[in-house]
Amino acid sequence: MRNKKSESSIKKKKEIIIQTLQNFGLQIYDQLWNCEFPWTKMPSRSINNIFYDSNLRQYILGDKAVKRSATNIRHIRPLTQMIWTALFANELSTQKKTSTLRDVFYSAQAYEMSFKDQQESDNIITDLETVIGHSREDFNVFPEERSAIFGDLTIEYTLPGYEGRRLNLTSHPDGMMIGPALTNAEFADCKADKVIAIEKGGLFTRFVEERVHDKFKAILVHTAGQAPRATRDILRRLNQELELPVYIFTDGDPWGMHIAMVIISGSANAAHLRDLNTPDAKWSGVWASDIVEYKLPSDKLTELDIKRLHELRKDPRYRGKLWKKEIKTFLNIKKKAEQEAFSRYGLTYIVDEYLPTKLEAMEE
Amino acid sequence: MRNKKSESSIKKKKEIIIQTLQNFGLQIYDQLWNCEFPWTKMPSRSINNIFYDSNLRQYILGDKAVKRSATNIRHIRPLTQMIWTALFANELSTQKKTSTLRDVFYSAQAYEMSFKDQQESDNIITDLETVIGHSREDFNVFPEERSAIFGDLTIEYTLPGYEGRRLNLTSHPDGMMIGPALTNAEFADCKADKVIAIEKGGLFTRFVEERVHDKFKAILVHTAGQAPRATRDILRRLNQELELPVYIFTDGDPWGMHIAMVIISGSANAAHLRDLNTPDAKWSGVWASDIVEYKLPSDKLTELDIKRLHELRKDPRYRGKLWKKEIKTFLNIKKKAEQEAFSRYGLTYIVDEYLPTKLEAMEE
Amino acid sequence: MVEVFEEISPADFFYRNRDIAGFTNPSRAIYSTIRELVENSLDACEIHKILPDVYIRLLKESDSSGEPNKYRIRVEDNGSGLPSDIVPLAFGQVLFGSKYKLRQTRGTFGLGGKMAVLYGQITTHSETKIISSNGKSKIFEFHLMMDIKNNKPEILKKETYHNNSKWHGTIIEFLTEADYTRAKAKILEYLKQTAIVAPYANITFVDPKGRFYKFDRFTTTMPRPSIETTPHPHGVDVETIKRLVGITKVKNMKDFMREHFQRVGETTAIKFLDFSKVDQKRNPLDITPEEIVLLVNGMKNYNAFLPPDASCLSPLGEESLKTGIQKEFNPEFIAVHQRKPSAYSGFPFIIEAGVAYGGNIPRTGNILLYRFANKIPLLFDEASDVSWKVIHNMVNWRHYKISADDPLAVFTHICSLKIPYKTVGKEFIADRPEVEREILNAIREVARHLSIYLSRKNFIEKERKRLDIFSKYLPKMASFSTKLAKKEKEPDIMPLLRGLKKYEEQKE
Amino acid sequence: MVEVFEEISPADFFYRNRDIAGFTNPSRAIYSTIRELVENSLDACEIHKILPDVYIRLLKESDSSGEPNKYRIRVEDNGSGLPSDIVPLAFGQVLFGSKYKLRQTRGTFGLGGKMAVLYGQITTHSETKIISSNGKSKIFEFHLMMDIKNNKPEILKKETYHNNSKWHGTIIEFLTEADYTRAKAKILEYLKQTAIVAPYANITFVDPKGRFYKFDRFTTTMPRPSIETTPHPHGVDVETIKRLVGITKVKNMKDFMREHFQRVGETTAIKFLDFSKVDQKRNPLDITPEEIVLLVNGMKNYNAFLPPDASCLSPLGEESLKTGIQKEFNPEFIAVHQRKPSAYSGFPFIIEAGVAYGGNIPRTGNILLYRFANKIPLLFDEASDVSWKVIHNMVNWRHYKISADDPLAVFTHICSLKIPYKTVGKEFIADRPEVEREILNAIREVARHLSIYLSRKNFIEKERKRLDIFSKYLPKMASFSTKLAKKEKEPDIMPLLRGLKKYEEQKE
Repeated sequence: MRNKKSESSIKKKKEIIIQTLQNFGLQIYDQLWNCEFPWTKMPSRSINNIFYDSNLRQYILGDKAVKRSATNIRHIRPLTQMIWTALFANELSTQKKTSTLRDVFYSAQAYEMSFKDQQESDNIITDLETVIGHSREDFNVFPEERSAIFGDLTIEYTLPGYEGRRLNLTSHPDGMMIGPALTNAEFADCKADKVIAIEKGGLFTRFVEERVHDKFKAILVHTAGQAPRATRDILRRLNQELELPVYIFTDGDPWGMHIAMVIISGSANAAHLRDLNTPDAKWSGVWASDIVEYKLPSDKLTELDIKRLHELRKDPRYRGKLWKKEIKTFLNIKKKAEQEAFSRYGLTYIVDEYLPTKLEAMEE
Repeated sequence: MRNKKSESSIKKKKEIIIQTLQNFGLQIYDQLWNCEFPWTKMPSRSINNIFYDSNLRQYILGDKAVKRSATNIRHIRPLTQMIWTALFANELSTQKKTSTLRDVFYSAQAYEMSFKDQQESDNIITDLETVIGHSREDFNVFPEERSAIFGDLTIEYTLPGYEGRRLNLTSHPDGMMIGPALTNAEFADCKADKVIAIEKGGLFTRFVEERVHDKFKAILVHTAGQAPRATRDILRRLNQELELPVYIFTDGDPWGMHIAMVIISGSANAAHLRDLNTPDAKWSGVWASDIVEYKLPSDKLTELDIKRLHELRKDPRYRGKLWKKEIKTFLNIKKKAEQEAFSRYGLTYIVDEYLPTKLEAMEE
Repeated sequence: MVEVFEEISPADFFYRNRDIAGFTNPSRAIYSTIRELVENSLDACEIHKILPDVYIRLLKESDSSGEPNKYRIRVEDNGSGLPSDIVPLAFGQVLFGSKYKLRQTRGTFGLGGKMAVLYGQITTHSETKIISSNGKSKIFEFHLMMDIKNNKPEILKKETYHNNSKWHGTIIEFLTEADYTRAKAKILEYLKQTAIVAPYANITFVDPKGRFYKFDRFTTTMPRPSIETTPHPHGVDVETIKRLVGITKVKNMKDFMREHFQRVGETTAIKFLDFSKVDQKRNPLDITPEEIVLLVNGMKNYNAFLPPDASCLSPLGEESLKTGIQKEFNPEFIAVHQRKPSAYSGFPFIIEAGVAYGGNIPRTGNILLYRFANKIPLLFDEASDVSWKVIHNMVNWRHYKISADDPLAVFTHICSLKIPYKTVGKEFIADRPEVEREILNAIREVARHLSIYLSRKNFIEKERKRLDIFSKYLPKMASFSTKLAKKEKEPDIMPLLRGLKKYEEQKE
Repeated sequence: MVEVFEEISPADFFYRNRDIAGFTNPSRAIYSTIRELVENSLDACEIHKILPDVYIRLLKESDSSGEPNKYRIRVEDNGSGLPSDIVPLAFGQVLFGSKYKLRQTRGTFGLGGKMAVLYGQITTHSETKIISSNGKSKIFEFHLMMDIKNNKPEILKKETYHNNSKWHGTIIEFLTEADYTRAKAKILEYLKQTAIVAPYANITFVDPKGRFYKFDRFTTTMPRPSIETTPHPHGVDVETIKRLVGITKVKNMKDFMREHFQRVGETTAIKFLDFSKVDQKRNPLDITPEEIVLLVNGMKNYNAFLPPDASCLSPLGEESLKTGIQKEFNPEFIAVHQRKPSAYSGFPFIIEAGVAYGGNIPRTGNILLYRFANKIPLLFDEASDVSWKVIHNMVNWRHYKISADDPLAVFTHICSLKIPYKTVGKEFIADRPEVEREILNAIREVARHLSIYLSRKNFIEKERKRLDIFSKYLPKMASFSTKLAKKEKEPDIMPLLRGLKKYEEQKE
């Protein structure tokens, strides 16, 4: 195993979060004790307070802050909800239990704090993320989506009942689910020298079958479309803690391109969070120029695709040369192709021909 | 481990399939050799040829057959596509490779056999299933969806490169993905005495966290909504080969109820297939009567829900007493509830209170 | 083949082309008959400032079942009555009447009453009875038929009675073919809407089944009557000048301009004649055709005339409109507005608009539109009317926080010397830019008032709710934060709740 | 307040209400002017079986830029000409003319030509010049103005010339105000469509910029001319009987019926009078008003009259219609159909319809509709016309495998003694059930022909494609099945492909 750049911080991080939540409670408590209407301040997440930081290579929130105050009739309900959510998150973390967004929605009813709908409760969770500066997975609220990982990496669980137990991630060739247990595991040993993230499940299975992990000494990560935050977190840790280069393969269209970009530079939606992106990861295909070069079966770009490309062109994250070139090529050829399109040359072509060529090119 | 009722048939089944596909090719070949326009016959899948078989406790196809003949201008293209698909499936099975529906769509292009769209290629796959009487997973065409399993069951892989390797399914507490590798694995050892299938991922994680597998000696299966066919196959095998009773927990609404029913009695769409259903599995909740008894947070039934309930009432699979009673209760109370609704009594209530009560009742 | 040429009388022309005047079939004909007679009656009262009492009765005459059938129509009013020498011509000769002046009246073609009589006669071949008195010593009764071919009344009988009670008014009665069953809904709607714009009138209708429909007077205030006026130079053509030259008594063109046109005084007359290059000293009698053309062109292009004088018009008035709406809909809120006079092509006009909310106004998913022109309700072809265009395409109702789902009715009234109807059927107003703009502004004004009303109503509702919210959430904040901060004792929130009302007042 | 009553002349009435006849503004007026004059010209030729040559010229007179402006209009035809004593009245007196007979003509109101002259006069105050000859020895030239107030022509000048060339026809020329820029598109469309229904006419239009628009004669076959006729009993009212009684020369009611009505012979007259309880021996001169009503009621309710005689009508004829469509659209396919005569309210009518596909007909996403009535194109208010209703709501085009995306035009022509126009503007046909049914059947008939054509066209296309398909897929079947069956040698498919054509023929 390579030397870890830093000691994994799973345990320490959890302690900090519990304390931060409690401090938030204390702030409100003190205000009430002083006969003040409770209030809190947090960075504004409105569009005009989201900036691209080219050093961090991700979106960040600017200096504008919003004050949520119980003097304001429209704030009092969400502020109360936020305090309750903090309480709930604090209990989850203390008891080392996990929960889903849906669970949060229902749990509130026990406190006569019913959310109007899932949207409302999801928003409050995001508020809480902003206030304490950590993502909801850090206080054990996970989404339903699960992606998967496979490769020669041994992890050490921190989960109650599994503490200290280790597992090599080639154990199950269907791939290992990235859920709360894996997210909260430490990296114990790693024989791989790179990470390949793949958008589509079918291709992930193909890569496992074709032993890409072996032939290319790669850890394979299935993002299942837009990568969930837990998966983005794992990718970052693989890159930062284990110093593995990360290559991302997506469909050859603006949406696939953006899946890669969100892994690399994060999303505007998560501008209030850090350490979710992997700035050094590389988008390795399917490029617009691949469609031309490999004569891939393709579909015409839709109106929506083209609109999206024009948006991306203006996006500060897309300033790099590669991105600009590929957007231009998309707009020129007006075509898109899926990863599976390589199947027209046979099922193994993508592994036998395309992947090595690409990896070679990327490593130059 | 309990005695297996029958020797697992994974390997034997694969051989049969390869032979069946080849025979289909031979039939066409012989017809052409005799200067006949090629044709084939298969059971009709039209709605008036689908019957409920109360012995098999599943839908089956009746005696009506359709003939697909190259003399018919509208048949010639699909018949050619079907022959090609058979060839493709045969190659997959021989080479022990897997593929997705999307891959099939693209692979055809190499043979100048482009499908109009995904729908067309999916239909041809279903035709092929009907002709050879096996589901597409049996000839290694898997869908994208993946569900998961967790519990004290040791499997033995048959996958090339993993042959003979064993894995205990409690290895990874996020759950083990049910993909081609697990589907094609033999059951080697089992300490559990029951199976609990769960619709929602959040609840599956909760059950793992709360050690339901341990406390109740259960194998937990996450169906991820409507269970994929590979998952239904695993459930059936757990029930038939290992003689484990299967309990199914879903949302308390007509759709959840039907998730359970499809596991138990199969779907009309798969009337051309056998051995996908688990007739002895039991739907254990959330029942309409649970909503009343546990005072669960609930939503009003929508128009669509009510329409669906009236449809189910006429469905021959729903003749059983429990089903009739619950459908009636739904229509009376006009409410539905999700599995997560128990969270209103705290996150562990469902495991501490609801589940034991239910299992006890079911075992009586 | 030889063509035969002939002259036909105006009565004959309209007899052949009765569709023009709305006498297309027995259903439309009975509607038009009632409408024309009621409008004549209302005009006959209003011009003389008499509060109108109008009585309409329809009796089925033949007992054959089914429609169409023969009906006896009778309309009575308490108007000024007609001079006895005028009666036969007024009802028996087409293109004879009092509506050919430059004056705001309900009818514009002066044709309707005669067409009703004509239609009755050609379908039943029976006479028309007219009783009339001006309130002086005598009552005259005429029995007439029309000589259509020669456009002349034939007097079959004439009686004179003593007028002991000093009754004044006109009664008309005749047989006509009608399809009342099909026309009924439109007739009742017409009377209802007429009652809205004439809340100072009593209107009674007895239908063939003996049912009474009464629309009672709600106010005794009447709009000012309209006044006959001289033309504005902008609305003048060659023919008009030619006729004025023929009748004028003045001796020079300057006086000619001052005498026969509105808004032309000494100075304007001089400046204008200069502009038109017509000698102001010239005798009108000597004027040449070329000079007439010069004058007309001048009138079109000279921009310094004052706009047409609207004092001759008789708008409803905001009070009357409000009363009419109140009476028929008893709404929760009404706003009405009368625009300042405006003009198109030399004709002055005034737009009045109203909006009513709630009460008996149903929620239909559409804004109800009631259109009136010179106090006549317009019932047909709504979607072709300029008001419909304004309401559906020009007013941004969201701006006023009003939606089509609200129980809302909009009323528009245009009065003018000449209503810009698009067709002869008098059913919808053309979208002249000047008229459109005024309607738009009028509706915006009343919509603004409604918007203010609805906002205030909302505000009170909201205030009630806000205190509830504080009382609900502050205790929870206290409880949750205590637990989260791992404290024992909850903070006391009563001081905050007590201070709330005052605090809020300061904030307002 | 004193009301002043007065009589006005018909000319005065139409002067005040010129909107009725389509003279609303300078743009609409020039369109109406050209249309009315062209229609008069065509009528003047056709009634006398002369192949029409019509020449229209419009010159801008004043040189001021912008619109409206003064234009000189001139229309020449080679028709029968007018008698010299008739000319002044025919162009200078409203309600005088030859169109008041029971006969199919283009105009129905006999008003249009005079309104054109009247509008020119009131906007420019200048005279109208008419030159006319019946082809005999003399040509007459009149210079006229209208005395609108008295509805009389004023003859300013009259000249007589020798007609050496035996020219016959009429020329009319006058100044009028117009907005040609805005009217241009409609005028050209009108002329184009007129050319469709009159392919036997030469029509030439010289516009103010000197551009020639020529619509050349395509055939010398003319439709049969219309014939004057007597009324059918079903279309008769009290006034008609009254007038006939006044002019009849016969001495008893049986002869009265036979003489003055179509479809009434000896037997029918006797049976009908019996039915109506009117004595057949009675002298028409003695007949009472009550008996007239009995007669009219009888005529409405007596069911044994033969349907109205349509031999008086002048339909286009299928050949003419086809020629007209061919000429203007040069389509890939045309079907035309003339229905058997039918009748509404005692008036006979004939529906003709056509459908054209491809060629110069554009794909607009909508079926193009061309409507004609008594050989006049109808250009306005298409969506209110019964043909529009039939095409959009009643014909199930899918049944004919025709879609709105096809390059398709439908043509409908109604000819009748009385066209059931809904309005005076002569722009759209009312949806009388009898007319609607005939139009529906006519369109269905031509749609059926088109459908057969398209099916055949499709069939040939399909046959070509099917062989392609076999040639594409059979080799693949051979190749795949060989591989799948793990054989070496592919089966030979040539025998199958060779046999294919024969096999398919058997299957048909």
